[in-house]
Amino acid sequence: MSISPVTIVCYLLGISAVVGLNAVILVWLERKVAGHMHFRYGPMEVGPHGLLQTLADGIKLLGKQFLVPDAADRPLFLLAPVVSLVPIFVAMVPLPLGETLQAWELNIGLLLVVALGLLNTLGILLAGWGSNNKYALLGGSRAVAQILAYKIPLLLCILTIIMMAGSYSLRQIALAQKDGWYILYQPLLFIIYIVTITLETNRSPFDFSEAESELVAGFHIEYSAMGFSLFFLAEYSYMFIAAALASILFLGGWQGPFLPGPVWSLLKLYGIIFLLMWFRWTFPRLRIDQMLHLGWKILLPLALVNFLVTAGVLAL
Amino acid sequence: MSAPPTYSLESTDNGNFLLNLGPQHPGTHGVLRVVLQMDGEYILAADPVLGYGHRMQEKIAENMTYLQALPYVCRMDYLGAMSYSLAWVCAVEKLCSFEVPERAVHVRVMACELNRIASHLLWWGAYLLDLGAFTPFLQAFADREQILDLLEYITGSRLTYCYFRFGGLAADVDDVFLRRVEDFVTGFRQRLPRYHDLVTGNVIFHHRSKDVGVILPFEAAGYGVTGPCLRGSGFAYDVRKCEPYSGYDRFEFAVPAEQEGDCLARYNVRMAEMEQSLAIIEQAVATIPDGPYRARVPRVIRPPAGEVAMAVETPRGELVIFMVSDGSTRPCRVKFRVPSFANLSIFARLARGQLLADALAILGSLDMVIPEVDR
Amino acid sequence: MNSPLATALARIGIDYRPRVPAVGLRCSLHILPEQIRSLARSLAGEGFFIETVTAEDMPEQNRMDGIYLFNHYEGDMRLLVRVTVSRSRPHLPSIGRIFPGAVWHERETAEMFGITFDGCPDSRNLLLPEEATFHPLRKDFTGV
Amino acid sequence: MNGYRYLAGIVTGSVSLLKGMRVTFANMVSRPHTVQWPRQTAPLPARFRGHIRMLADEETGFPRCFACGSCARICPSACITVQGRKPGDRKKKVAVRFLLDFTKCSLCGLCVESCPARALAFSRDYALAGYRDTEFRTMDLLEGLASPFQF
Repeated sequence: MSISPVTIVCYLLGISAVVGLNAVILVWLERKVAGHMHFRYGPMEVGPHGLLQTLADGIKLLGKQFLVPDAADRPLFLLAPVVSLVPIFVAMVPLPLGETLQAWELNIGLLLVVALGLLNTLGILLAGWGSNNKYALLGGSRAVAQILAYKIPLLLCILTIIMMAGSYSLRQIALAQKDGWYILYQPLLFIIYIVTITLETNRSPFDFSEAESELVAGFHIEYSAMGFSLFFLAEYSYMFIAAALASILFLGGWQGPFLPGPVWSLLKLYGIIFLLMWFRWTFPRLRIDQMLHLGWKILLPLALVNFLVTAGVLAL
Repeated sequence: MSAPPTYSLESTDNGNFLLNLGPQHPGTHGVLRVVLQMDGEYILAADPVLGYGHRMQEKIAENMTYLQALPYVCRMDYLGAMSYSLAWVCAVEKLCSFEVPERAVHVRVMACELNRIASHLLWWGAYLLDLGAFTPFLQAFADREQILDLLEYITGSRLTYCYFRFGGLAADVDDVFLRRVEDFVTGFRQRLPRYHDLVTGNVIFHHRSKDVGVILPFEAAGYGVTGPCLRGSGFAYDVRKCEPYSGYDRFEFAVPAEQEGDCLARYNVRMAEMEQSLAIIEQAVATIPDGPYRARVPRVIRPPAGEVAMAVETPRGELVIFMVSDGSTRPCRVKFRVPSFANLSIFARLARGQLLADALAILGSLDMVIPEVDR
Repeated sequence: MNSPLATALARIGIDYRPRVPAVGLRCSLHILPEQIRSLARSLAGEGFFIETVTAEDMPEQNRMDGIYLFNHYEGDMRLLVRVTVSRSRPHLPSIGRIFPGAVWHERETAEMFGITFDGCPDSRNLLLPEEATFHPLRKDFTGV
Repeated sequence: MNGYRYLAGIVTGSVSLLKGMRVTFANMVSRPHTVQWPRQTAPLPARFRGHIRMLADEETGFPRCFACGSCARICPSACITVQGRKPGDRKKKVAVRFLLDFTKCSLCGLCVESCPARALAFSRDYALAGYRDTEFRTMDLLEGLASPFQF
């Protein structure tokens, strides 16, 4: 299979546009959701209802000085935000956002996305280690401590879906739900999945590596200017990917009546992202050991039982 | 036993490290610095370092006339400033044996209880902020704002009120204020269930606060813990009941207490206290008499020589103003026994062996105001 | 008569003479520095809590009083204890091992008045800067 | 039994979380409590304590202050400076200098209360801003008032 360089550049530009635009919208949305849940307005000044506020903030961040602490491990410190962000560009490749809106149909697309999702933790660890800051290090080590606790239930969720759809291809999985979304058959699995992606995207109530009130900003405490905004970009892009995956695995992807495919995709996707924001602005943070308890003693058994029951039903 | 903290900068070879919590850290609620010796996420020893906001309030008070010191007293605890003003004016009134008109007594109680609710609301939000939830903070602010509006309506100021005067009040209250207070009490009663829905029943909150930071009853006495922190450990000690001042014996209210002594118990005590404060306010509004709001007192306060200890239950605990007068226009010696100071002194004991996250939850649940600790 | 205060005082042989609590004090004592530890131990045994430790400087009489306030959680039993020490070389025994909360109060009193608390588990400055050697609450202190 | 408690815990826990989410959602669709300053402002109460200002005598337009200095004496922060002079034809002095050091003022209002001439009042300025601290270190309260000493 050969792809011309021009196509690759076009795809890269397209994906960059999605990543950038998504971050702009999500940051705005987050601030609006937070504002209204707090009886506030959120940003109102730049653009209509503050729509351009994120852009203004981004430009401000671009103009700031990027500080590298003297004691930091310079290569790792510089590498960390890149390691965090780059996998996203690859992970976006097999995501089908519409009937034809897909960069590359890959028969192991799901595996690719899940595997690349792991690299986010590496970025956090590098930042935590490279900053040479105790708060950052605690944040980084927390991220590593939690990875197993949520990845296994997450994989069990995905395995169940693969079993039902009989394919690793995201496109095929979405198409398999033509007659009924998987959320109708697997509501419990959907809940488990939502909890695990909240963990994966480091969102409250599981934002241990950031932990504003304990670790101040955790792994990115030492980052300023562009380094900080790259982490920000990465966080919101991971949310995008995780939500897109959820919409494909459980909500039938782009399929829906009346509206065109991509619109349905985005509606479902942003609905799930809104859910994550809703969590963040409602719940207190768990403690790290309680999160491990949740992962190993609640999510894992439930996902496993669900997997076995599904397997049994499918075998009959 | 409180041994001196045994951290040292050199002992990093066994994997321990020192963590500077503050003086600029959102979890310490002000310029408090806690030096933590950590083993991973576990705290081996904690050493609070105070004094970043030290202003020598006692010396200031000794160098001023009784009236001049009044505005300064509020500055210590800016969240419960009414109680501090009350303690100061009551101490001087006790020394000079001034009578306070009935109307002023009612307004004083009303203002102090409104201030207590405002303070507890802010604590409620800030505590949840320590636990990582943001919305409660601003939800509490929405209601606290109404209280501040009410207090601003009568005092002209939102935090450091300076409203009480020796023998009464600086200005009278009108019927509009009383109606608005009544409306607030009804409205806030209706909104309280939301607070319980959002936080009290929340399973994550339960896990984070139950069995965390247990203050044992005998420890409480050793450290002189008072206020809601003490009442969470099973003692129903409340100065308003034990040594009624400013007419508190005229109002019916309960002193809520819990047995467990953990963060959740302290939380529950404060939530119940807000309801009791509402009841007190309601009674005060219903029974407020007409009449003068300020007794005639000499223009220059010159109390007879003597000493007085005035205890007041502030939102954070027992405040004692110990004052020695030598018969001149300035106090000879003033000691502020502030509740946060004693409550914070137990923190090092509570934090030992805890996770960092729990230590911050404990610190938050003690509800200290750092300018009050530092004075 | 059988109040914890009377019991605690009787145990170390001090007469309990209650005062009219118009000034917020149930009882006011003037004792010797040697007695403070046994008094504190006796009070701790009866469930008293420490309110504060402070001092009062009286340069015209050339004396300095250590002041202790204790109270009981059953309420209205505030006990004021005064201990006179010499102004030139003030020393007081520490009760920090009996009431752990007293350590902070003693540290504060030590830095503010220059009173040495013998046997205090922690003798660093509390509110003043670490290296400060002045004692601001002494009456003759006029500034650094 | 333990298994039952385990499952019941999960269910009640989830229900409590949903309850919380209901509260935040209700918050979200309710009207915000904030105002968009400076386009909208919250009402100032009548007793609002801003910095002090000098009132003018209705008849003469001169400052009401007769420079007795009780405000300067009572001020805990010593931030008021008053000087007065006697105009030739009158018994009482009239203030010729009244400076407020607003950087030290704690807005306690004791000066207003102590003034025997009722010459001081609270202003309603709250959004004060300046380029240097001297603008507030010596605020001239007599500015804009007539004076019997102008020639």
